[in-house]
Amino acid sequence: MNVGLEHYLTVSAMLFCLGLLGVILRRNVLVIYMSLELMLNAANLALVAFSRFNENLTGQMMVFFIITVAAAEVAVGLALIVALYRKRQSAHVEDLTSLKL
Amino acid sequence: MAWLDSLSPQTQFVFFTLLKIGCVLGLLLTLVAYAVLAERKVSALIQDRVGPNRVNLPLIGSIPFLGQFLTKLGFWHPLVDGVKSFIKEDFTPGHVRKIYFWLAPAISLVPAFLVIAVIPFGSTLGAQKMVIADLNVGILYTFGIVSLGVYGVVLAGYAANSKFPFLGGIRASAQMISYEIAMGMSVIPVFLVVGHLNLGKIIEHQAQNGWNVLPIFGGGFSAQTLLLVPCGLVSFVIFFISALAETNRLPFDMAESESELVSGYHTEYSSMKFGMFFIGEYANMFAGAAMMTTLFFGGWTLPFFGLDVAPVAGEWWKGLLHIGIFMGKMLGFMFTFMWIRWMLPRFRYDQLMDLGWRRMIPLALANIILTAGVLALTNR
Amino acid sequence: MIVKRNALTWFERLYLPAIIGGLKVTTRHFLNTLTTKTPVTQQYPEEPTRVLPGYRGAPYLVRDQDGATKCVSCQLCEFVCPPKAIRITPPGPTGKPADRTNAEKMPEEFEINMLRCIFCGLCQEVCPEEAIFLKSDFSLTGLARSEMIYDKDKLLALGGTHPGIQKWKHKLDEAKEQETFPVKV
Amino acid sequence: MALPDILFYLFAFLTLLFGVLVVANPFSRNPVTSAMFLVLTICAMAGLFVLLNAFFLAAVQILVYAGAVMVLFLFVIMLLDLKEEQRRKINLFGIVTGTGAVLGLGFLLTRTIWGGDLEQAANPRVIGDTKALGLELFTKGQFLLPFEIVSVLLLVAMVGVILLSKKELK
Repeated sequence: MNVGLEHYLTVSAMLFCLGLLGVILRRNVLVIYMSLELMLNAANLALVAFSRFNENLTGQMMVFFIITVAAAEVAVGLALIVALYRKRQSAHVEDLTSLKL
Repeated sequence: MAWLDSLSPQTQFVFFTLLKIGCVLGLLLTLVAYAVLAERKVSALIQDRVGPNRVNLPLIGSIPFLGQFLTKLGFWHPLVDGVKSFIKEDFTPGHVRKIYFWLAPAISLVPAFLVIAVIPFGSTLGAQKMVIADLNVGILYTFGIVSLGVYGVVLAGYAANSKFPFLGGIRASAQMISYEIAMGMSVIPVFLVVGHLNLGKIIEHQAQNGWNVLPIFGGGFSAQTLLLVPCGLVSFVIFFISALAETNRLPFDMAESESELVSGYHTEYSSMKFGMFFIGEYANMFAGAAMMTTLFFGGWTLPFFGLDVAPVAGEWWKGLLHIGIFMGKMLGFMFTFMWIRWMLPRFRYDQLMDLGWRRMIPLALANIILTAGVLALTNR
Repeated sequence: MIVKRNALTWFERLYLPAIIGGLKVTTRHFLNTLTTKTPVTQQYPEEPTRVLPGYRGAPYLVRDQDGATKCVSCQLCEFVCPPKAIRITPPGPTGKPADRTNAEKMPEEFEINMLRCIFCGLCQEVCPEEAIFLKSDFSLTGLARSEMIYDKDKLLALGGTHPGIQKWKHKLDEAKEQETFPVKV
Repeated sequence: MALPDILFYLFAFLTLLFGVLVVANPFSRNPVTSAMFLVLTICAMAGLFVLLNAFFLAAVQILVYAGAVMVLFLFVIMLLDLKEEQRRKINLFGIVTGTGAVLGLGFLLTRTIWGGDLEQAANPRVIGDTKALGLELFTKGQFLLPFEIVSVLLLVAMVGVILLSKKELK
């Protein structure tokens, strides 16, 4: 069977689930952040696959914008993590519980 | 050659690509070894010394005139250095992070070789284009690979698990990321002028319209050519300075500044692992020199004697000559790198960052706008 | 004194004058060395090196004009030696007397570890008998660490006869000169 | 099986393998290891992009993600000097429910993908090289405004980061 849109979408979905699993399981803020990047990348893969198999460049344009926004987002997020670390001396989500009831 | 023609086109392609990879890699490694020797000789000459002139091979050394001459030239030093690197004890300190310690030299070595893959180092030999991979996104590929080179340095600093290598790694990575931006922006005017990302197309354009750094050969003197002269020059200067910073050469060798950081990120390395860092550094220099030759100095072309067109069938000597021209330009840049090493003192770290972010990047941006303006006004 | 540092001018802050200056200097040296072939390098094993007077090489023991050991085992050099390279075994009450008449004793054993010695010359400076001198040897070799510990016989053989420079007489003269100095005014 | 299909399975396998090693590496809980495997995931994914003829995006993926974003991650990890993540009290309930939820989501997604009939061209010929993307971005007009907004967003992010990373906020 030829590799088609379904195959790419399956890979993308599995990657997305992996990222979600990382967000749920890992306790280090930075690793959680990396898992988020994984999920973004999964979305990218799906969009590129759609773009390819629908004969249309709009999906790739979306990915182009996602990558740009992701770069900005990573910069801001990492700066926030560094600021948080300076305050709490920890990058562990279980130590960051000031909003907990 | 009958058996070659009997093969299918795909098999021929694979065969020739493998052949080209083998030749380029072999030549590059030899050049790297001799670049180290050249560096030592040039340093010696600039400092009124004689440089390496000791190693004498038993049989060749006894050839009357030549043997002595080669010894005086230090011709066998790279050979002996290589052997020494291999047979020295490969010492792994107890406190390092083992996996990254082993990984870092390899990572710093590979990107430099990968960059060479898209450089057109000659016109054609027979029916073969003298480039390993003729990519459409050639320059984007190059910058992608170059940006991976940071990992070798960062991991080396992290793996060593001690202060000076760590500081060296941090410094080197910050410096390389910063100058990558300036470098990337400095080539955009070239692509605005050429209108293509393929490196082969860039060389073709330069053969017709004059070199990008100084577009005065060929093509006649139009207003556009004259207006583009400052743009090309500024582009080249920024690219050159960024290349110095990217390859961690003086005056920007903050990563391994011996007087403050022992030797930076490779303090803990010895024998062949150190050798791989060394080869990586010089291979990076060659990659930078090749990029400059291709982007700004017309690659394998020369604007005289009809050397700026690809040879027709049967003119294999011309193909070889083109490879020679490319190598000559590249080695000229290598010499300039070595020369600059003894010309300028090392920058302070804040000066380095200041130069990168507050001088180079705005200048490169202004240059892009200027070039675009010139192209728009001269109605291209 | 505080030297006032002028702010760099606009032209100087381009780094261009410095770069051009460096270019000129390096080019000049490069071409000079390449063409006239007068590098400063000394091709050491082929060209013998000329050791200048006052050079501080390896310390050796010397004999006086009669061939007698000058060292009297006072152990001042052992005491003063910064890297503790000298080890002297005194003869003790039952040991051999000195081989010259105007001294009481000579060392039973005198060792200098040339791997530790830093050629500072303090032993020569401190020796009251002018028995140890820094000679002009600078390349000491051996195949084992034990070979690099020079014993008394070896040191005496290497040091040879040295009639003495009468260091203390010179010092006395200098001292006297200084004592008379204010009177001369 | 044709070569592109083999390459697809290879790259897909690598992507997923490295992805697993990012989130649940059985050998190391070190954030640096996670970051390095994420770099490998991104590189493998660039391979998938090339198979999808998105050459420009493959290059940008490596250039931006592997070359800049992940170096920034490594930089921060090294700056914070994070130690090996200690194994704290494992919240078994959380792990079981979390994994269950993720598995459920995965099942749903896969079912949706394979169940419905997706519209797709049998012989796709679209090629995402630099020229095509550039024309799409600048000449069609529908992406010009987003492009400008994104550039402003980058500027805002830069200012924000500089402000955040100052030692004391005033």
